[in-house]
Amino acid sequence: MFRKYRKKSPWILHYNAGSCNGCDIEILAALAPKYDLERFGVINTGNPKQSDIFLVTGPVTFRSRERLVELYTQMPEPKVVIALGSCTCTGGVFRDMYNVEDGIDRYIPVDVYVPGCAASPELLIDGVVKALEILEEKTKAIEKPFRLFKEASSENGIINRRHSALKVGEKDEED
Amino acid sequence: MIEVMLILFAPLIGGLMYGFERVLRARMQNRKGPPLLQPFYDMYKLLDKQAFIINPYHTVLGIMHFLTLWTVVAFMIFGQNLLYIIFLHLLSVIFIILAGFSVNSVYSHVGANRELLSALAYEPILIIVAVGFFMMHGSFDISVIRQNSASIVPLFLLFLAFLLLIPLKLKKSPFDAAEAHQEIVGGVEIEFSGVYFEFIYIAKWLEYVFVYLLLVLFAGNNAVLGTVLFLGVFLLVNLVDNATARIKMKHVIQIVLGIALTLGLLNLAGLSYV
Amino acid sequence: MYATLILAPLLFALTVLISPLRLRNILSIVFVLFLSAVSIGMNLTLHTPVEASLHQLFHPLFILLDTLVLLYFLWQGVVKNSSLVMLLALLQIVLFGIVLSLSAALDSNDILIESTSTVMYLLINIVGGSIIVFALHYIESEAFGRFKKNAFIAILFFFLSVMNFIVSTNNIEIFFLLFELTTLCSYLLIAYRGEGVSVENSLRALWMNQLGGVAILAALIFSILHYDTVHFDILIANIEEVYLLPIVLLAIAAFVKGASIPFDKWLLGAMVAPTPVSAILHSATMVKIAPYLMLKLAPAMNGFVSLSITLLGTFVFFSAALLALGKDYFKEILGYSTIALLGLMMALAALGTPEAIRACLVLLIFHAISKGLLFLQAGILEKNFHLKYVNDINGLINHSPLVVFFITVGFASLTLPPFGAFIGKFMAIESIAAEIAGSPLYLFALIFLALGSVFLTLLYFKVLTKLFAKDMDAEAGNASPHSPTAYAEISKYYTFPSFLLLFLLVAGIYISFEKELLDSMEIIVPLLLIGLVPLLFATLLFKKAHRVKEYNCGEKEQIKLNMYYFHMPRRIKTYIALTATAALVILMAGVVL
Amino acid sequence: MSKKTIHIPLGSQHISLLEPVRFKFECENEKIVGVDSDVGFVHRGIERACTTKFKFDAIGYVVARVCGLCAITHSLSYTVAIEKLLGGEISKKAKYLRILLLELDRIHSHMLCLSHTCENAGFEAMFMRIMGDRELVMEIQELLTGNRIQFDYISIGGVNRDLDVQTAKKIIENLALVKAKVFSYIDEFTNNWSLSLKFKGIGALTLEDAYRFNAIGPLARACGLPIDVRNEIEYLPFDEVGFKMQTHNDGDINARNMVRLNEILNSLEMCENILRGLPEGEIFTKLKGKPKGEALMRFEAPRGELMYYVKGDGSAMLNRVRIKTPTFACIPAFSHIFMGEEYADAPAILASFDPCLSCTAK
Amino acid sequence: MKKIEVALKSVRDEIKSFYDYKKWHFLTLNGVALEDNRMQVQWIFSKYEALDEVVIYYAEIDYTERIPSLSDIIPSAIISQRELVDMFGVEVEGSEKGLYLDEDSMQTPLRSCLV
Amino acid sequence: MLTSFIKAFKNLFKKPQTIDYPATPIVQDKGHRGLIEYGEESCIYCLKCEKACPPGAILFVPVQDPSQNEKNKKGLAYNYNPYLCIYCGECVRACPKPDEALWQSNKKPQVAVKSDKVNAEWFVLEKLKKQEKTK
Ligand code: SF4
Ligand code: SF4
Ligand code: SF4
Ligand code: SF4
Ligand code: SF4
Ligand code: SF4
Ligand code: SF4
Ligand code: SF4
Repeated sequence: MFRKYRKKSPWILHYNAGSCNGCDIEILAALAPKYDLERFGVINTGNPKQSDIFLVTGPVTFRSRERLVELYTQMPEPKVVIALGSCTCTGGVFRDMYNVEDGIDRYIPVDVYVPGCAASPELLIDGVVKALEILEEKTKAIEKPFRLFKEASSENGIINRRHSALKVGEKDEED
Repeated sequence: MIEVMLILFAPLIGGLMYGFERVLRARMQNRKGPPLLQPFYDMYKLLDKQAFIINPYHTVLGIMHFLTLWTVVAFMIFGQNLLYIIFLHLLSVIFIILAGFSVNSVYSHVGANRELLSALAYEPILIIVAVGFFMMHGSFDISVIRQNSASIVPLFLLFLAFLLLIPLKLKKSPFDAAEAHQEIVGGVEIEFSGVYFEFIYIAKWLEYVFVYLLLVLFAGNNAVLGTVLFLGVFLLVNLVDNATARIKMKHVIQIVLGIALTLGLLNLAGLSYV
Repeated sequence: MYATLILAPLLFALTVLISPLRLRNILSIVFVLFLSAVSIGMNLTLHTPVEASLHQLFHPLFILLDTLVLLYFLWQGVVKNSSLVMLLALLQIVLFGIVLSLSAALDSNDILIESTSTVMYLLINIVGGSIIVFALHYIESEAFGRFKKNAFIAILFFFLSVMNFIVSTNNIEIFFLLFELTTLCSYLLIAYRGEGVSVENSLRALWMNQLGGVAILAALIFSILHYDTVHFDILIANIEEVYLLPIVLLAIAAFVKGASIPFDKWLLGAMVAPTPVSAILHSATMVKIAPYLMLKLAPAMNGFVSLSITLLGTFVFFSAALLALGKDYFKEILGYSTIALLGLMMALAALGTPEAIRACLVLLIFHAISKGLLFLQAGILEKNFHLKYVNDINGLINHSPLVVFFITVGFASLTLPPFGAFIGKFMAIESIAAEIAGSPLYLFALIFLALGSVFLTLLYFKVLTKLFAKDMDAEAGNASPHSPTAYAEISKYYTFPSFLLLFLLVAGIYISFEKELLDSMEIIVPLLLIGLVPLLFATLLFKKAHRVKEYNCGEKEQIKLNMYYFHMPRRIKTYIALTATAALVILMAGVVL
Repeated sequence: MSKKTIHIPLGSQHISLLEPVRFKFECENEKIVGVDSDVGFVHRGIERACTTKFKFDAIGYVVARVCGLCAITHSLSYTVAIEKLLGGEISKKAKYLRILLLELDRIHSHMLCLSHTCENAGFEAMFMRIMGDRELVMEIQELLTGNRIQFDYISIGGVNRDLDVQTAKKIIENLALVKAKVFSYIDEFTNNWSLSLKFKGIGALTLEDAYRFNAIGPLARACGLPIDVRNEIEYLPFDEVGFKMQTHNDGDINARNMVRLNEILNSLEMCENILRGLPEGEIFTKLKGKPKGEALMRFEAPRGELMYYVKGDGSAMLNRVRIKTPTFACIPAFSHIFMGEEYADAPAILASFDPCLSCTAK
Repeated sequence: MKKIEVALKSVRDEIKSFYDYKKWHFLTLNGVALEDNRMQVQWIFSKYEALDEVVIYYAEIDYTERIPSLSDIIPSAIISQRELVDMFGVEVEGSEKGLYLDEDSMQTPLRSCLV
Repeated sequence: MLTSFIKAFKNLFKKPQTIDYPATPIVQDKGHRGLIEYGEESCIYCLKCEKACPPGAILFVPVQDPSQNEKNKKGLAYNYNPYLCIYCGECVRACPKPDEALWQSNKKPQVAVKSDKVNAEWFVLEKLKKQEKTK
């Protein structure tokens, strides 16, 4: 019944999974007066629990993998994922580097790929508009990320490191 | 009958105000802004979301916050005892604060703490405002206040004190530290989602209705003055919102309690001499 | 009938002393019920005021008792090596001697039971009684001899008797005796364990209360000298605007008993003392003598005295609330909030308008019930969970929903509509607001009241929130040996009195209906909100919802949480005490001049 | 009495952060008494890829993606280092154009930083205002290079595009507009009461500490430490075009903002001078050969000194590319500044450092 | 650019006597992989307010050698030391691993034998 | 504070800065660096662009029925991935026949959806390429 209102009120969660900032700045620029994303009802909530669109930038570095998945699972359905920028879609210039994962779609299902390096606000708006179409079609069935990690364990040093990364899920067979 | 209708539609009126405010703010920032009905789109969308909860207490307390706030507004419309309403309002704030504390989330805690502190800043002032009305009209009953003529002139300092509260209550710059999106991501509301966030979201609209209903009390039975007050203050609050940064809770308390309390005291003291 | 209330507990105290455990428990419960019934009966049927005279024979007996008590204090002072106690005891003996040497002409009845007294009966017997029931079980878990345990219960009953008497008497001499007897009781109770802290605190309680005794004796002397009477009613009826000294001295005695700042130390000492029961008793019932006395004196106060006591009372309300914010120890928090509310009650009593007196009475009743309830829970926390500090009570709801429920209701009933204490506070604001037109100085009272009540609310909910917070320790599996990880069963002896008090609270709501203290809608709606709606939602909606973890910036690591704390520098404490003392001095000076 | 500290995390995902970095503040109430940080979220392995995956002539485009904000400084430093190894001189016009873009980039980056600091201080209107005005700069950058962010303007031997008359006119126009705006910001930053509560005296670093922690860029200049690579290198004619060192003495957020604002003004002036005195000549000189030997090149990025160390052995693949980025050098100073501040100020303080974790971790 | 070779043992003393923190700015610690499991460690300094004055202290070491920490002389060296530990897998006093690399990342990515 | 205050008020009566994209499309400057376009007929299959491209967004892989271009001796087909391309223009600079075989247009790329498999299909091509190289 309320399906058609979904696309009028997309709230955004932004996560930077290791990008060069280029696209992130463009997100800010898109929120700024010239492009004014709020015209579409977009609010940058910064809170996964109240967001509909997961705007990811960056090719997924090793350390950001589990955060990516964690944030994704904290978002209520229906949700869409936008991969913003070439490096998010496919790894871009970082493709094949040893500490990146060649695009976020190896971890979570991506609905919209926005190319560009950096993706301009114009393309970002295109992406959001596309995402809204998809959002309207979505069911509330739960979408799972492709891979998960074990609980992080913490140490008291300056840097807390993840000790073990356990990969599970369908993608593993391919590797 | 009209009253009942008003009560039922109070959230919608609040929603419209909120929507209008968003447009206004966008225009003040030189951008186009969302449609006027944006808050309602958000509302419908939230209804359609999958429901996540952290734990039942948290959610129930959130719902109770909303219900209590609605009751507060209802009592205001019915013209009940102002002092009672202020305490009932405190109750609603307490519910949301409890909700904030009932989850194991830092931002929620920090937000709830700040909410508590801001309650500390505005409750005494609200009580003093109520006493001001009492001294003017000899009664705490809103219906009586509404029947009498405008009291903004004798209560002018209190009115100014109340103006200070509005941004605090509606979480607007410079007193929006309790929500502080860039610091604590919305504070107490952070852990609500989906339908349950809806309650918090609409409660925000009700807060608008509550505050502005209090405001027009200063106009008494003068409807024109009431409208002018409402529009003027609405604009003023938004302009200030757009001209200031968020200040820290410490300063909020110092400023609000310091200035508003002094103003209120002066006014009451003046009244008692007259 | 009043005689029953006074004599029966006295006799029963003796019985308890020698009866075996089982019998003692059963008897005690039955007897508490009996006392409660009598007090309710009196409240409902008695046509106040009732006047009566005691037999001439009693007077020598009282004098003897007085002397004994004072000598006992002196002895304790010597034995415990406390010069302060000694000095004060000597002073009292001298003053008492002077009193005995004087004789008053105007005579009235020794017993005068007013409506306030019947209200106090209810409090003393029902709330005090429930505390005794609680104590029955509590004392069993201590490592003392049979006799000492029984003696404990006996003292409690003795205390009831004294309390019942004190609110029935009209004779200031007898009042002095009873006042000293309550002092004695609290001294014994606080010192009961005999450890270092206990003794220290008990001595402090002793000398501070002795100050009150001195004040009463002084009042007595002035009263006899100037008004030629030892009776409250005559004193009050004949009071002259220019000679209020006895009244003010009595008020000071009330401040002492009510542990108002600057006399707050002794009550807090009672909180820290290792016998929670005494804390409960002190805080829930004994200190109520203060507002009671104030109510009695109210008609005699003139503008200046009533204004300054109101200001002082509200100041105490405000500053005790502020001080409580900085505390971490659960009972201390409760203690401070008791001090605060007593200050308010006294302020209201001193205000003296019918409205204010009504507010004071309402507060008196419901504060006692709520605080009784809360203190019982504090006792349970200490006994069952070994928890003392609010910072440690994280997530108690998972361990004992019942205790959490009681604590919640206790706090809620102190602050929220539709409960009695809330109504009291509400009426307090109304009545003080009404006074401002007369004198703008009441403005300060109003501000203190407004700020204080917000502080208190802040305080209560600061504590409450802890109960609901998730228990991280339990989850992480590294629970300390003391914090129980599972649902804890709590003895019926503990919960029974709590239920009783809870029942009273609810009954209180009914009464506020009857007396139309608030609009009926104003009562029903919050009740519905608090009671029904959440249940509805909880049962209907949450089964379908998904459970997720809290947002933590995408990290999975657990985060350490704690309450805000409010650091109160010593300075503030000193300032507050100084201000209060200064106010008292000004009050005295004003009256003398 | 139990311990009273709270842990407040900031990141890795947080609305006030554009990049993943994690701070864990140990707070007493909201006062920060301890800081833990994790800056390794953006590590992609660029240094290694530069020696294994890319030939030396493609690396200019790769290192630009170390960071989107001072992409131009990265590719410039790298390119100049390679040019040094290859030998040969590039034309003066190309050098001027390089400075032009460098300074344009500084302007937009500083504006972004200022607006982000305002946003994190809860001043949304100011954020919108600066971001709105920043579009003027973005526009001319796009005209000049064909892209809004990653300019890819510099190649080994010169620059990729020439500057035509129309573009030059447009640039002058827009810069004049920007100049007026900057003055209005200076007014706002000095006179707005709420901003001064938020910025003055907050997040201060002393001159002594700036020296001790080797702080650089606006962070150091705001404490009065005159360090600016534009002052320390000969390669580009910064003096000719009117470079002036901007410093301030307070070391707090406000001082950093003021330094940035003054630098924008200075950069605007430099741009004007460049456009007025642009020499004639080729924009591209073909350089032959393969890099051999070691070279070290430093440039002043918007956030401070950026250093490239390049080592080649005469083949198309380099032996070592070492990138020392501005934020990386400032991290020890950052943690130091947070101590004793309130958590409420943390996002604004963080934004006022203008950190770039993407280059820190590479 | 001036290069000065030092022995690993004496590097602390050399730099301590050289480094005047009001005159010299510590740029960074750099590692360059050489042949045969060897590497060059460079401590790079530049002079404040001087034209192109860069001094590099360097030492050639085996991967197995333990590099002394300079963080007491130069507090900001901590982070570049940690980076060196991560990227070359060498040992620097008091610096732990894990600044950038996770357990399942490639270890020692900048050693030459991997190139 | 007052200046902001007044500015905000004045802005109320100004036309907002917002351009109403997508309702009014944005016209790109002709110098804008957009999609890379390829002219099959003019290509001489020197593969310079493939080698120059930093992320490897251009791949020439062997196919069954290659185009009729006589220079295409190995039977390769041009593949371009706009989702991998970083729009640097290096390929065009490398190409011996810029503007005919390879040029950078000012067209903006399209956004893709899940079914386009932008990443997965490219993995296949890359695998093919690797096989061919090792051969
Ligand atoms: S993919 Fe590109 S545009 Fe998207 S976040 Fe990463 S760097 Fe930014
Ligand atoms: S797509 Fe390009 S500009 Fe955007 S984040 Fe990735 S590398 Fe940076
Ligand atoms: S400081 Fe600047 S570069 Fe860094 S995240 Fe913020 S806006 Fe981006
Ligand atoms: S600090 Fe580094 S990553 Fe950040 S903008 Fe400068 S060069 Fe780029
Ligand atoms: S592969 Fe690793 S272990 Fe082997 S020589 Fe190289 S660095 Fe050492
Ligand atoms: S043009 Fe150059 S690259 Fe192309 S086939 Fe001829 S020689 Fe080879
Ligand atoms: S523009 Fe750059 S990234 Fe795109 S295909 Fe050409 S060389 Fe490759
Ligand atoms: S460089 Fe040009 S000619 Fe050569 S293969 Fe590529 S597109 Fe064809």
